[in-house]
Parts: sequence; structure tokens; C-alpha cells
Amino acid sequence: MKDLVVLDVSKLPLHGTGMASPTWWATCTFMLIEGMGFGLAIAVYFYLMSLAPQWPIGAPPPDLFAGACLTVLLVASIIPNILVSRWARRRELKKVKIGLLIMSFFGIVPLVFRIFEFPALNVSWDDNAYGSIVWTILGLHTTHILTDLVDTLVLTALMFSRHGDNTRRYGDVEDNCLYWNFVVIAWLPLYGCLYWVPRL
Amino acid sequence: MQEEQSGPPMDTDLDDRELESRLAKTWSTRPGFWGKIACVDHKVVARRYIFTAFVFLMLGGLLSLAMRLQLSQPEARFISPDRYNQIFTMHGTNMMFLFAVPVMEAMAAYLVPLMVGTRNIAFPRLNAFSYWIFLIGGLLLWLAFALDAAPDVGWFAYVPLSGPQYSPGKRTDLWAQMITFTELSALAVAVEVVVTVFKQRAPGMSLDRIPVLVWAMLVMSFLVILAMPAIMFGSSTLILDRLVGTQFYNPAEGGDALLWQHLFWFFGHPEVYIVFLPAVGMVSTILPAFVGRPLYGYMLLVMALITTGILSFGLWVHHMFTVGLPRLGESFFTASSMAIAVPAGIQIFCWLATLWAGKPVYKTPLLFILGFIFTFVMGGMTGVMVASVPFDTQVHDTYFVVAHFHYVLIGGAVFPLIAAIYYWFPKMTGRMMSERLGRWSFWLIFIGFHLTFFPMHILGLWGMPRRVYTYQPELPWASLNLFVSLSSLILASGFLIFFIDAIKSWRSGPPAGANPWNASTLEWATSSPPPPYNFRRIPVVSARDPFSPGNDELTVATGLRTDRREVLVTTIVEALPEARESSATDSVWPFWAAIATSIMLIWSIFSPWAVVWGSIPIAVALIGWFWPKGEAEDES
Amino acid sequence: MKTSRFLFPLLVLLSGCSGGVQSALNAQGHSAVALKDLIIFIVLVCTAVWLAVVLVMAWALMRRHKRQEGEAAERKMTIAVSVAIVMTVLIVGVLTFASFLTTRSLYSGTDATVTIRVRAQQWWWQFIYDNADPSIAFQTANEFHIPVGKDVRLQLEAVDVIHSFWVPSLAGKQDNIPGRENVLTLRADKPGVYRGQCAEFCGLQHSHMAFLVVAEEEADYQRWAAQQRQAAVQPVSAEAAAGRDVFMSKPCAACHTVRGTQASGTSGPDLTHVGSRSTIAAGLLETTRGSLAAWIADPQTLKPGNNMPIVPLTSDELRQISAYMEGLK
Amino acid sequence: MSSETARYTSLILPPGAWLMTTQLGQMLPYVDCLEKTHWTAFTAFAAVFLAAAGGLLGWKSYSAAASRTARFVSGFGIFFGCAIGFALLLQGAASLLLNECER
Repeated sequence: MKDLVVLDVSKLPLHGTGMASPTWWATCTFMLIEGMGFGLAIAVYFYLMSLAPQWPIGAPPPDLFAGACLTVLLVASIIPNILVSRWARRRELKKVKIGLLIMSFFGIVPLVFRIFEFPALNVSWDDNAYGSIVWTILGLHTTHILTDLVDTLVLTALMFSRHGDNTRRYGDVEDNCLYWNFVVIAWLPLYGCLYWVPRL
Repeated sequence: MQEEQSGPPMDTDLDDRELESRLAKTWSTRPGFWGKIACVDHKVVARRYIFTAFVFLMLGGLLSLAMRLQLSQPEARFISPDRYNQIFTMHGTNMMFLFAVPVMEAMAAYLVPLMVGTRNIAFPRLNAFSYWIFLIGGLLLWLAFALDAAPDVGWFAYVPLSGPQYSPGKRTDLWAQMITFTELSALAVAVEVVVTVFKQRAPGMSLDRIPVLVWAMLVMSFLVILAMPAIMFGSSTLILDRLVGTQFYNPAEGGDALLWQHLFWFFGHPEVYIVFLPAVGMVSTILPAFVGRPLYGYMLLVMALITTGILSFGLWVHHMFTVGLPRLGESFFTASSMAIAVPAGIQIFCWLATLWAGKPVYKTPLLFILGFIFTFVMGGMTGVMVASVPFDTQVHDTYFVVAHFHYVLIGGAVFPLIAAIYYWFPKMTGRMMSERLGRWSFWLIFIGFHLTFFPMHILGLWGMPRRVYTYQPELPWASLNLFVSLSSLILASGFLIFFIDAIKSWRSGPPAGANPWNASTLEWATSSPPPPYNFRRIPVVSARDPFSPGNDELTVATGLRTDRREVLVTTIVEALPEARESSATDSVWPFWAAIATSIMLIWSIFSPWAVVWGSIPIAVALIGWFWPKGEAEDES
Repeated sequence: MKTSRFLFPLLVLLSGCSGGVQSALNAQGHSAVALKDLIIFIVLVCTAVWLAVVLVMAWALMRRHKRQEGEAAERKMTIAVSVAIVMTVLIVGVLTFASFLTTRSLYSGTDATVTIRVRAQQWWWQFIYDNADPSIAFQTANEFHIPVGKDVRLQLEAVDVIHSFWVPSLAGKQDNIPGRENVLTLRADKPGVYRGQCAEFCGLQHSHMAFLVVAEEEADYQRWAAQQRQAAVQPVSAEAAAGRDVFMSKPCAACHTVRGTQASGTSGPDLTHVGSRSTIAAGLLETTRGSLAAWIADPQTLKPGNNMPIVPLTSDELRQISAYMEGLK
Repeated sequence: MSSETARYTSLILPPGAWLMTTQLGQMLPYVDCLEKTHWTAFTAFAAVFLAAAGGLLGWKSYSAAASRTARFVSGFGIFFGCAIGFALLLQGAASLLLNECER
């Protein structure tokens, strides 16, 4: 078969960002998968609640302190997160490096509070179905933070290496920021479920 | 300006032969064992996937013959009840999780990049990872079966039978973890297919020019993405209940047995469409090539596909009509299940219209498609029957349902799949399959299938429940069961001939040429089998049929580099070129990541700490996978 | 109907063979009859639709090709497809309405005179006739009686895993689910013995978990119920009396109840009137002295995996105990 | 409403309405049975209305569409309105014909 050239694409960029980047779309699809997982966890929570004669089952509602601190931290982290994303778009290497260090910090500190969240639930995972679902939800979200933290740490190392100053890497930073936003936003309904629904 | 002159090598001013040799150098897989392990060519990975899935089909078929042996006479003692329960659980699990879904995903991984005119699937390393995970998951299950430790609680694993109290040992954990393996691999392929279809279509292939098969695979991928999390959540919580004593499914502690059924079927019903929608795409692609006219009702078909995909999420309770939910709520699912007959009908009518207007050429693929229409419509009709709540209370969990879903799954998906194998075999291997053996296998499979499964409708109405390892002589089921068992041998011989044909043709079939069927989708615009880079130059599309078979010219784009793996990224709606993106090179890291993931998953059946310690090697493997190696593909 | 027998071989199978004592097509109860009518209606409609599709396909393949091209042919096709779609919508609508109307006709009020608690367990059925006055409550296993023409309310419970209660000749199935209670209303229109079987996979012996429903006239039913309320009869022969002593001294009494004796175990079926039931081991064997002996001697060979252990007995003891069981009418 | 907005609303409205009723259909019959209300029927028919509105929006945006692909997308809105509207009508029929307490 003979080729009939009708188009020249040599002037196109070597890497697109945002909606022009396959990685961005993959990040969105992964968020859809995980969002579905969290949605199901919430659905299971309410399903079990609808069956139980009283809710929470055999335990006082969770203590608020650790969870509230973590939530404030996560919400606050949105600001530097958006800044990092903006710097990455403008390819400001130095600022991105600093920003990623800050975001690593914002990944680690919530985990410290998370350690105190589990005992604050006032129930063990094997006590009853209520304990099982709240531990599972908290565990799922902890995994979520952990994976993004590892991602951020590796990316930080990468930006400090010789591979750092590269459009592709800046795109990765933006995708990572997008994903962190999702980690924070996904937490809010979970937080409401865990801490405030039992108080209704 | 200066940079551009001394810039990287481009394909712009090269003659075809020189371009091909340079592309081959860039895209080829290194020889040797590790080269094969590291290979990320979507065609190679998908071929392995398809081959493995068909091996599982064969094994699953042997299991069904064992079941038919046991059921051929009342109170037979060929197989013990324990082994029989393992066998039917393995048959269902194997066919759904290790054959039907993977083979459709694999067909997508093979065909979608070719049909949208790109050089590799999006995220080729993820694709390789997905295959290794699938392979290890399948081996795990079959190893368990060989060791007499296979799951024995049915492919649906209802609690509390599958719970810690009534299913001690590791059998059910193996089942639940096998789910994790296959879902992981399915989700990975789904993401790749979605991104490939969204971003890597040939320039000009706007939404209304996407081939129906690609649409079908796209909808299938979204079903995977939205349905599989439910079963992963289910199987993980089941393992937690069994391993660390959570109480999700224990009614004594606030859990609920029906919760499992909701989660399972929220996945389980879309699952049927995950298997069936690709078949719709295959039929819509193959049919036009054998009636010599374009498909009738492209737009209707695509709309029917998507509507079916949406409605498939509102059918799950029709597996639960007898559990005691309010009849009114159940009837909402009757409504949706009945309404889905409308898009299904539309698909059938479009194919009939295509047949009507065309001139059929009776080659093996067309035979299987005609057999499909004949059979699938029957399965659809019994589907309408079980969608009715009162009707279902009589046939639920009987052989009627066994007959129904084999009509839908074998008639509706395996017939088109075999048609697809006959149709795309020349593309995949460069060789034709035998027309003579093809006819034999069609008639044996078609006749054997109906003789085997039609009587099961009657057995079900006569009161024979499913999943029984035997039945008593005073019930009037013996002669029909013997008939079914004998007929299953005819069906099996048909499949045997198909397998023989495939193996023989692979080794010594006549060469196929680029476009043996005079088809007009893009995969036929390149050689058979396609070179590692798929297309010498990226095609440019300006109509629904990207090229006409008679015409020897293909409109293409130039301006891609030859020294690195480069694909064209286009916009989502109009497919206008946006960027020249690099495509990942071969790497052994996906393989190591799969090994590390498998160790963690299998270990976690025995100890929850595996999740902690097992994650470290996974993280190491993933860093190895993604860390830039300073290749040309890293440039931007 | 006569002409349709030639037209629809499927219908011959449906209406010609009723399929025995456990068949949805041998409908003998109020619900089952309504369901059978619905089944036949939907099957007829669907068969007609399927035939239409296959005939159109055959026609499309065989017609002589004029190869009409152009807009006129295309428009004709569009009209045909549109008509087909509208027909599909109408037919689907009709079938759905038929389904809803049948559901509505099955709904029966709460005027049931008899209430029976059905406790399903691996792998047998316990039927409890509760009463506010405990002295006239009684229970049986794997076989229960109901009065003809009366609504009978069944409370479905599960002891261990999910089971499903299904007597196709009387009604559609309903599941027994641990932690939940379902209700099924039965009404037999004719006296007779109907067979039922667990329909939800429940483990090793799911295949051998059958039971019988005996529908009889009110007077017969009352006589049966009165007899079931009695304590166990005293053995009449020396052999049976010896059998009773063996029963009480061996582990048997730890699992089974024989009312009027000290045997009061509850994990196995109540054997107070086991001799009056027509089968043992959940429909596995007909109740005879021989089958009782075979079952007691080696339950694990007859029904592998069931919960009855092998109790070592001498051949004399086995004979005596079987005589005792057979005598518990 | 711009035709762009109408187009995407028509894509979301019918499936959204149907997902909602399908889910509510699992919860509301309990309420209706206890309190003798008719919320199930109400939501079913409200959803029929929403699906029809979605279909109409699709139709409106179809005629206003400029490009081939835009019309293609609008076509989906119309089709969803019809197909899913039909499913919802059947649900509505169920809510009129059946008793909320029936199990």
C-alpha cells in the first residue's frame, strides 16, 4: 500500500500537559476506579447502618480531635498543592523543588494524626460490623495517603536529580498534584461518615 | 532554527524501505529470554493473553465434561461430592475470570491500537504487567485445584457458606485472592484501552468515525472500571472476615449475608456485558466484510451499545429475586432488565438489515455469526423470562438458568469470538485458518451446543436445581441428563477441531496477505502480521471507512521521529493532532513488579503483615519501572 | 392449542410433559398455577418473536438479490427497522405488565390459618408447628402436612448457611437466609404429595436436601396433627424395646429428640414420629426397617459429609434400633 | 441554556434519573409500607419527567448543533431520553400496580 502524505506533525510538541497528556487521563481513570471504591465503602457504611437497631453498634461515636486535626491539615495542604501545580506549569524548578518538600511534609504529618485516629474510633475491627466498616474506610484512606506520599517522595528525589528539568517531569508533578487534590476531596465525605453521621 | 537542522532523525524524507528498517530498529524487541520477558509490544502481549485464555477455556471445558460424566446417570459415584463442588466452582470461576473477561480484554489490547491507527497501546508496560498478573493468578487457582485445595463454594461464593465458619481452610481465600489478581489485570487493560481510544486515535477519526468494535471495547472498559471495584471490595472484605475476624457478613454482629450478594452482583451483572459488548463489536465488524456492504445503522448501534452499558448497572437485583426484598423494588429491576431488550433488539435489527441488503459469502466467520444470531436471540428471550420476578421464582437456581446463560455466553460471546479468531487469525499470525476444518467445527459446535443446552431448559422447569452433584432415580430427569451428557461430547469435538485447526494453521497455514477479506478497517492497512511499529506512517482518516479495499493508497501523516518510540496524541472529540508523545520502551520491571505483587497477594492469604512487608518490594519494582533511564523516550 | 402443537415443539414439551412430583409445569397450588400460566404466555410470545427473527434472517440469506442501492432502499430499511423497534417496545411492555399482574395476583393477605416455621440447615429441613399453647406445638423433619385449599404461612429461617425453600408444584422459591426471616404463603388446590428441594447451593450435600409436602383434606390433616402432638409410642416388641435402650445409651440421644423419653438433643431431626414419615435423610431413602438400618450403620457412605457420625453398633444393636425407629409411628 | 450545556445535560439527565430511582426503589418501599405514603411512585414518575426533559434538550441541541460531531453527541441525548425513559415508565407502572408491603 502506498502512503499519501496529507499531514505534517513535526511541529507538534514532544509532550502535552493536562488534557493533551495520556498520563493525565490515566490519572483520571484511576481516580474513577478509586472513587468507585470509596463510593462503595460509603454505600456499605449506610447499608449496615440501615440494618442496625442503633448506630454506632456498641460503641460511643469516635473522638473528634485527631480526625479534626488531620482534616484541617489536609484541607490546608490544598493551597501549597495548587501552588506547586502552578509552578510546575511555569517550569520554575527551584520553586517546584521547595513545593514538593512542603508537600512531602503535608503527606507525612497527617499520617501521624492517623495513628491516633484508629484508637479514637472506640471500637475494634472485629467487635462488630460497625467496627469493621470504619476500620476499613480509615485503612483504605490511609493506603491512599501512603501511596501518594511515596509518589511525592520519589518525585521529589527525581526533581533533585539530573532528570528533573524536563517537561515530562513537570507534567508528572501536575498529575501528582491533581491526585493529591483527589486524596483530600475523597477524605471529606469519608470524614463526615466516620465522625458526624454517628452523632446525628 | 539551528537546532532543527541538527535535530533528531525524522521520517519526513525517507523512502519506505529505509523508514521501515529504522522503525524496526527502534520498535523491535531484543532477542533472547529476557527480551521476551521485557517485551511491551501490545500485539505480542495480547497474543500471549489470548493463547493463555484459550488454554484456560480448554481446561474449563474438560471440567464441564467431568461434570457431565457425573450427571449422566442418577446417584452416580464417578466423582465425590467434595471434588464435584470444586469442579463446578472451578468451571464457573475459570470461565468467567480466566477466560471470558481476559480474552475480550486481550482482543481489545490487540485490535484497538491497530484499529485506531496508533503504534502501541497507551501504557505498554502496564499492559505487560497486566499479563503477568493474570498468568500468575490463573496458575495459582489451577495449582490449588491440582492440590485438591480448590475453592468449593461456587463462583459466586455466597456467605456464610464461604465465611470463616462454614468454609475452613484456605480454599475460599485462594478464590478471593484469585479475584484480586484477575481484577487487577482487567482494570489495567481497561485503563489502557480508555486512554488509547481517547488520546491515540488517528488524526481525523472523530467520535462519529470510531469503528464499532472500538466503541464496544471502550464501553466494556468503562464497565470494568465501574463494576470491578465492587468485587474487589467484596473479595477483600471476605478475606478480612476470614483472616482477621471482621464482621461484615456475620448477622450475629451487625453484618449481613445479603450485603455480599449486592456487592457480588453489582459487579456480576455488568460482567455479563463486559463479555457480551465486545462480541457485539466483533459481529458488527465482521458481518460487513462477508456481505459486501457497510454496516447498517452505525449510529443506532453505537447508541445501543452505550445504553446497554448504562442499563447493565441496574440489573443486579434480578439475581436476587428470591431473597425476600420488597417486590416493588425488585420490579424496578424487572423494568430495567426488560428495557435492556430494546437496545439488544436494535443491535439484532441492524445486523439483519445489513444481511438483508448484502450478499452473503458463507465463510466460517459468517457461519459463526449466523449461529450467533440464531442462538443469542434465544438466550435473549430466556433472559426476558428470568427478568420477570414471578417467572424467576420458578426457574432461579435451576437448570433453566444454566441453559439461559450458556445461550447468552456461548451463543452470545463465544460464537462471535470464534468468528473473530477465524477473521483476525490471518492478521495475528500471517496465515489463514482452514475453511474445511472451520465448517466442521462450526456445525459440530452449533449442533452440539443446542443438543447440550436446550434440554436444560426443560430440566429446569421440571424442577432440577443447579449445583447438584447428583439426583435421585425416582425423579424423571435421568434420560434427558444422559442425552445432555452424550451431546456434550459433540460440542467438545467441535472445539477440539477448532483447536487443531488453530494450531495447524499457525504452523503451516497458507500465507494470508495484508487484507484477505477485503475489509476496510485500519488493521488491514498494514501487513499481516503487523510490524512492531504497526504502521509505517500514522494513517489520516477522513471517513467512517478509513480506506477502501480497492484503493491502494492510504492517507498518512509524517513528522514523527524514527530514533525513539513515538505515537501521535490527538484530541478527544475531533481527533486533531495535539502532541508527539513517546511510548515506553521494553522493560523487565513490569515482570518484577508482577512477581512482587503476587508474592504480597499470596502471602496475605496467610498473614495480614504481608501487606506491610510485601509492599516494599512492590515499591522498589515500581520505582525501577518509572525511574527515567535517560533514553530518547525521556526527552520532551 | 391443537394446531399450536404442530407449530411449537417447545410447547409440546411444556404442556405435554408435566415432569413429575417436583415440576413447575405440574402446578397443583394457587401460586404455581398462576406462575405456570405466566410461563406459558411468555414462552409463547418469545417463541413467536424468536421464530420471526430467524425467519427474517433465513429470508435475508435466501432472497434473490436485486442489489437495490440508493436512498429508496435505504429508506425502506429504515422504516422496517423502526417498525421492528416499536414492536419490540410494545412486546416488552406487554410482557412486563403480565409479569407485574402475576406478582399482584400472588399476593395473598394474612388470613393464613396455619403457620409453620421452616428452619433449613445443612442438610435437612425442620418444620415447627408453633402454638401459643406449647403443649400442642410439635415439630417434624423433611416432611410436613398442610390442609388443602387453605393458605399456609411459612416462616423461612436458616440455621447455618443460605438455603432456598422450593416446592415447584405449589409455589415459586424463597430463600432461607441466616439473620433474616422470609415469608412464603402456600396453598395446595388438590390433595397429594409434592416434593421440594433446597435450591440454593449450601455445601457438600446440597443435592440431598429434599422434603415432602403432604396436602390432605382438613379432617385428615387434623388427624395427622393430633397424632404428631402425641409423645412417642411405647415399643410394642421386645426387640424394639431393646432398641430404645440402645438409642438412649448411645450418642444418638445427644442429637435427637424422642418426646416422652429422655432423648432431647436438638442438633438432629426430631424422631418422635420418624416411622410415620415416608422418607429418611431428607428424601434420600424410603422409610423401611432395612433403609433405617443401612442409614444408621453408615450414614457417611450414603450421604458423604453429612453431620451424622458413624456410631459403632453390633449387628444385634443395629437390628434393635432400626425396629425401634420403624415403630415410632 | 447554550446548546453546549443542553447537549451535556441531555447526556446526564436520563441516566442520572434512572440510577436514582433504581437505588431509591430499594429503600422507599419500606417507608411507603410503614407510613402509607407513595414516594416510590412519585420518584418514578418524576424521573420519567426528567428523562423526557433530557431527551427534549438533546433534540433541541441537535437542531442547533454546528458540527457533525456535536450532532452525533446530541443524538445520544435523544436516544437516552427515549430508551431510559421507557425503562422508567415501566418502573412507574410497577409502582402503580404493586403493593409496597409485598415481599
